Amino acid sequence: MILKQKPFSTGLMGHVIAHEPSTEATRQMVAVMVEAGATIVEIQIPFSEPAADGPVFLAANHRALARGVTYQSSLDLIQELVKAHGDQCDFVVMTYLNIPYQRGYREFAQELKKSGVVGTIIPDLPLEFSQTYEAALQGEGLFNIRLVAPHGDWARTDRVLSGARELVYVVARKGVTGSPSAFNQDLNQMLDQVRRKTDCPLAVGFGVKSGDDIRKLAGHADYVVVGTASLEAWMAGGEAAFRALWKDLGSAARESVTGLSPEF
Amino acid sequence: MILKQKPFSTGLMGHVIAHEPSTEATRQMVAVMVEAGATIVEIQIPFSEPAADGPVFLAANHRALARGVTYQSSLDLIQELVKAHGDQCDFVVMTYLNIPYQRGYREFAQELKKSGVVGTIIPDLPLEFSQTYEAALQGEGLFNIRLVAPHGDWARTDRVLSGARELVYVVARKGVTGSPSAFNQDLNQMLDQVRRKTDCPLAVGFGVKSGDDIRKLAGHADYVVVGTASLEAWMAGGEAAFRALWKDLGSAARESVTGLSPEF
Amino acid sequence: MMPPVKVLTPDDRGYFGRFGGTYVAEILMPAMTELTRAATQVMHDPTFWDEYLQELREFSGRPTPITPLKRLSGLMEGVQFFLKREDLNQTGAHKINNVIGQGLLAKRLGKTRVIAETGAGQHGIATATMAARFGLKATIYMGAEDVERQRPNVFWMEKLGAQVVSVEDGARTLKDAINAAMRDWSSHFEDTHYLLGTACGPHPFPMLVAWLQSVTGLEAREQMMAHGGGLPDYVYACVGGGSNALGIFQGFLNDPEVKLIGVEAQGKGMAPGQHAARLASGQGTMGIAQGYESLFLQTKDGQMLDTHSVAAGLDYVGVSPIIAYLAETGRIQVTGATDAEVIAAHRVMMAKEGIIGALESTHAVAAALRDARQLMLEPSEPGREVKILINLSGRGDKDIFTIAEAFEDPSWQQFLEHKVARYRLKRDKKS
Amino acid sequence: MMPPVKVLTPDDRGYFGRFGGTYVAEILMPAMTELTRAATQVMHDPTFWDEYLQELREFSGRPTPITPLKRLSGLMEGVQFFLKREDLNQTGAHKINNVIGQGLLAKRLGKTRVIAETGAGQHGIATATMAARFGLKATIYMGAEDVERQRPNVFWMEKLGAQVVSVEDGARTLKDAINAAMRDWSSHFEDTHYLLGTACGPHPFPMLVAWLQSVTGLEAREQMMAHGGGLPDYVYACVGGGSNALGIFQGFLNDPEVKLIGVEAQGKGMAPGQHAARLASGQGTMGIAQGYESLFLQTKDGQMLDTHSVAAGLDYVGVSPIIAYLAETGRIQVTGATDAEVIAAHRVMMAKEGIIGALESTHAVAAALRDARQLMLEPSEPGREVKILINLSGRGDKDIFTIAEAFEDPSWQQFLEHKVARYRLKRDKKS
Ligand SMILES: Cc1ncc(COP(=O)(O)O)c(C=O)c1O
Ligand SMILES: Cc1ncc(COP(=O)(O)O)c(C=O)c1O
Repeated sequence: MILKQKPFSTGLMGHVIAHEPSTEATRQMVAVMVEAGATIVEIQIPFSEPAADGPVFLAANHRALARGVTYQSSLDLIQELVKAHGDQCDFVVMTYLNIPYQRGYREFAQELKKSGVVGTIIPDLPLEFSQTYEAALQGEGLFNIRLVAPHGDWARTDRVLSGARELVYVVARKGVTGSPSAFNQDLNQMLDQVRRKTDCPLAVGFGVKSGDDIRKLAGHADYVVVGTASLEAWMAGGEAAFRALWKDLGSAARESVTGLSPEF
Repeated sequence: MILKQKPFSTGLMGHVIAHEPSTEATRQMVAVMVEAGATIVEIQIPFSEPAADGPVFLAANHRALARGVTYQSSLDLIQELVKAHGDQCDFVVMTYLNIPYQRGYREFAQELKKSGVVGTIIPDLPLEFSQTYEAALQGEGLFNIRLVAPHGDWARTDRVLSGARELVYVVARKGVTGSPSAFNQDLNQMLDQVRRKTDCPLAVGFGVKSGDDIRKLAGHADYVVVGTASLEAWMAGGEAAFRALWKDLGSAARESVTGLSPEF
Repeated sequence: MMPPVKVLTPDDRGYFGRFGGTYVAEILMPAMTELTRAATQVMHDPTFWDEYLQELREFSGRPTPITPLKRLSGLMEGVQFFLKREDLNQTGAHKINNVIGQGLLAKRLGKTRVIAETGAGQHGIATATMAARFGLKATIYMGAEDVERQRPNVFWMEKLGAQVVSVEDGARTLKDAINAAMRDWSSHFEDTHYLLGTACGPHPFPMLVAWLQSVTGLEAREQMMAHGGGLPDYVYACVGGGSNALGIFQGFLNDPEVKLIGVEAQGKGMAPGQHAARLASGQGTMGIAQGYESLFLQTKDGQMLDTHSVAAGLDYVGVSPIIAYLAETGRIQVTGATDAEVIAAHRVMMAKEGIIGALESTHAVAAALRDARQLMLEPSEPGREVKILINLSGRGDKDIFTIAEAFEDPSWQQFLEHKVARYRLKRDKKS
Repeated sequence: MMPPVKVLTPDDRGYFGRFGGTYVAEILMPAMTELTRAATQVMHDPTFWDEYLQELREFSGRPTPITPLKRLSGLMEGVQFFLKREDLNQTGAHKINNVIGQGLLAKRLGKTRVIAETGAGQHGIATATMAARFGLKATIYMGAEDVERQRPNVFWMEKLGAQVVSVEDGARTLKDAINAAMRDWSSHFEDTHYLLGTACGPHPFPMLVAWLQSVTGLEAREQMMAHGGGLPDYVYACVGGGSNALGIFQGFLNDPEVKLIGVEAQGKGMAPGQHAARLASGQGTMGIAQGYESLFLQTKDGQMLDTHSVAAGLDYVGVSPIIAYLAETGRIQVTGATDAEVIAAHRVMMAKEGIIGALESTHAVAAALRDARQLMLEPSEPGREVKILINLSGRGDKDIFTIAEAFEDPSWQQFLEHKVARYRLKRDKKS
């Protein structure tokens, strides 16, 4: 196991875009997240074509690039954040495949390793094309978090899960980031079904926006990922609003049990 | 012979559009023309599609119609003018075929006869289609003035001339009314050639605008028709300019001999 | 295969029944005779027809297809609609057929320049196009009103190398453009061919244009037999001057079971000046103008009336002597469609069949839809479906300004305002 | 006859050489698999190809002709130009081929809605048209920049019943419209078919689109053999995504003596951001974006660059994996043409041949003219004339605003000002 902490109550996984809306804001956001109990922070390296992101993250990616954020400046910030919070929380990089592709998968893995990151999430990398990339990460002792989505093709999901390592990211609904999801029976049933097929903990993302959402996932999800809602809170109400949101998330998470079987 | 006066010096043939630019103007124009020595006055009954007329007459036709000039009001004015000047000068009607066509050729001829007119000029009536129309005129003792044009098809011109009566209208050049013509050797040669084929006197029209033009036609033309230049003079300088033009035309005409053979 | 010229041959004075003739100024008569001789010659020369078809095939993509309108047909019981797709021609209308034919003829006659009148601009575009391709000079006369309505076409004509003259006389529409072209021709007939765009005007134009356009009807008949399940029961075509209608009708003149319906522009209604329905209104009377004898919308005195149609190409005061003749003999019927019916039919065609027809052509669609909806149409054999073939004489891209206005499209207006603001800014910067 | 699919079949991961693949979000993978299965199935089903050809024949007027360009050929010694006339298709471009093919496929898959990206607007119009005809719902994503440049197309798409979404993200052009369409698809793949408009994007789109477009090349080869005096020596086609080029090239892939030349947009010059020449500039580098692996114009970090072309349809950052593959194998060459060369060639085509090509297609014309003028072209057999076949992928009516601006046409500007003034007056009266 690479991930430091296995959650007994629901784990919180935060999402930030490097340097967005500013470098200082990213620092503060991560600090608040960690303080509120996040044990994994996902840092997105901006890309010009963030195909899996909805309007909020799409605009943020473009703003960051327009402001001159680069791969290198993103890595530098990540390294700094790992230094600051790495004892309390794990960091993973979220980005699109073209970023590691340009770097070279090997070099990319080495650089991530050096920065202290433990894994990656690449939304536009389907299982079929992931072998070389995942091997490169593994070569450095890192892991790639595979995504599972509610498309109903369970044979495919079986294949995705069969080689999954450390954590599985379960996409809560169809579509892209940033729209609300219905955290209901159907989703929980799907989570339970996924769980029967893998030993990895399950992180649920896309549309989680409040403590209430977390409570609805209690007993089924092991981690919840809060992305768009988190950035929106900051953009709308600055640090105060952000802090309020994460307080709500944190307490809901602490009250909620995970779906991990007792023997986990 | 229907035409009253046979010219020994060059005959002057005036052109007006009924009621254009106003009824009073038409009256004054005809009076000045007769005074200057015109022995034939051509009065145009306005038509919406005056295909053989250039911009000046075209606009004048449309203005007249827009002001409410009708076939009947044109005839009324013609009758009045014949009463006033008929002892010194002959009147002919110039119009397009659709005007007599709507009236019925027979009725048209009767009405013209009643008004005192002696003949007509119909620029869109080629020889091939003129039989019924000319017969209707003839039935009332009127004549239709045939047109000859410099298209170079002499066989055709022969046919046109073979049935011509009273007067032949020789178009001075290609095109429509209102552009300048070159009154030169070529035209005079054509006139001489036409003369060899007919006993009718020859009226030359299209582009005559000054005494100088008349002098250039001396010995070849029997009548000159002054149309656009005449209306233009009125429009530009009113009665004074009009009178000056016709004074010039009149004296040039009096000085010029016709092309009629001595035995005419 | 040569088209069956016999059906539509006039007498030797250029008359079809009591309609036709050559009423032009003396100066033009030899040119008319020369043209008549040449036209008659090529009409009996199979090599000309072959050359004509080859150019149409290579340059304009003929044959144009017959499109079955499945969704439209689905709307009404017992009715099958088909379109003959003249809109798919080079330059987007049937006009190119006639233009290419007359272009070949002009070259045979050794002319180096062509002139043409245009209403909707389609004939002007087609002429400018042919002139560019054949290396002829071109001058296009267009009523000022139509220049305004069809500016995109003016733009293209100029870019194709033609001179466009905006005609400010009279009603400033098609008839005035014809007069202006005639005036030009009477000065320049020696090197210039007057390329008249429809089956009107002095003989031999009605005969020649109708003959050239018959390519549409010949194709259509063959295609209906091969793919359409047999002859249509009805053929609808809009009638401006009459050329597209005569084009398609000629395929079926010898099939008495096929009913041929011409559709005129009823504009805003039947008040004089508000429409261009010479036959359908019963208001057209015999007259002689624009070089021929036919039915015209005119006063009792013989002055031509103003006309109106949302479709510039139908907004014409006279009608082909051949149409008038066929209507008089009863071989064709003539009905009409109003501006409003046309806009509605245009909408239906776009939304149900994905086809943007010219507003002219949409008159035929509108009338066919209305007549079908009112159950006025019957199959030639009882019990069968009624097959309706509509001639889609042109496409509607050119009509974007008119249609955007008819729909009162706000984003189009904003777009134009924006463009204009940008031009102003650019100009201000320069000066 | 079925097209020779073998030539362009990718490996089972959707790669052509080292180009291709399916790089989309997990949620879409089953939809991609379903589509791949269906595409592969129809590509081996002659009845599908027949149905496809029939619809193209009936609705779009295929086959499109080959036009010999006599006057243009006359300008240069030893050169013969021919155009393949995709501009004569329904909706005025080659795009309709692919759209009708995918429309039939979507119906087989039971989809009730289609979505599409569009750049020049041609693919959007084609999609809206097909959707109207087939009774499908349609949403079209279009970069805000392109909405501005191609407003007439937007107008028609809406009138055809499609919803047009103006995409304000990124460079607000084609690539952003593709991203937006992908986003929509990932929510609605169950009832929605993503009708990608070019031979780019994730597998199976490049394979499917290229296969459908091969109808152009198959026709062209047959026509050149029958009427053009044999195979061409060169085939030129513009390359945006690559679909029209692949369409025509596929007719000649097995004729090694025929040189195949793709033409990219060199825009205002070779500075990054000023052009869209991924291959011709040497600036395109391997990347993975928009769902596939190919050459992209991007920074060293992998961020896509802005691109520019006077032709909205070529203004795209990536290139078909199949084009990249064929260029790498040397079977095709890729060159470019600048905005200025294109405007000049557009002028020549209008004035000499009477053909108003799309600015996209005119890139192919411009490059062919330039290469011929520079005597760079040789016949495959010495002593013969050089035969050059150019694919005229679309017509230029849609480009009137762009072209009027390029020519700085004052009467066009006045016309628009006048229109705007009239709209204002009308609005003021109402309020
Ligand atoms: C598309 C179209 N259809 C029809 C017409 C009417 O002419 P005609 O009756 O000669 O076919 C026009 C005239 O411009 C036209 O552009
Ligand atoms: C007329 C035309 N040609 C070419 C293209 C470029 O696309 P492709 O390279 O896929 O043919 C477009 C794209 O919109 C187009 O509209």
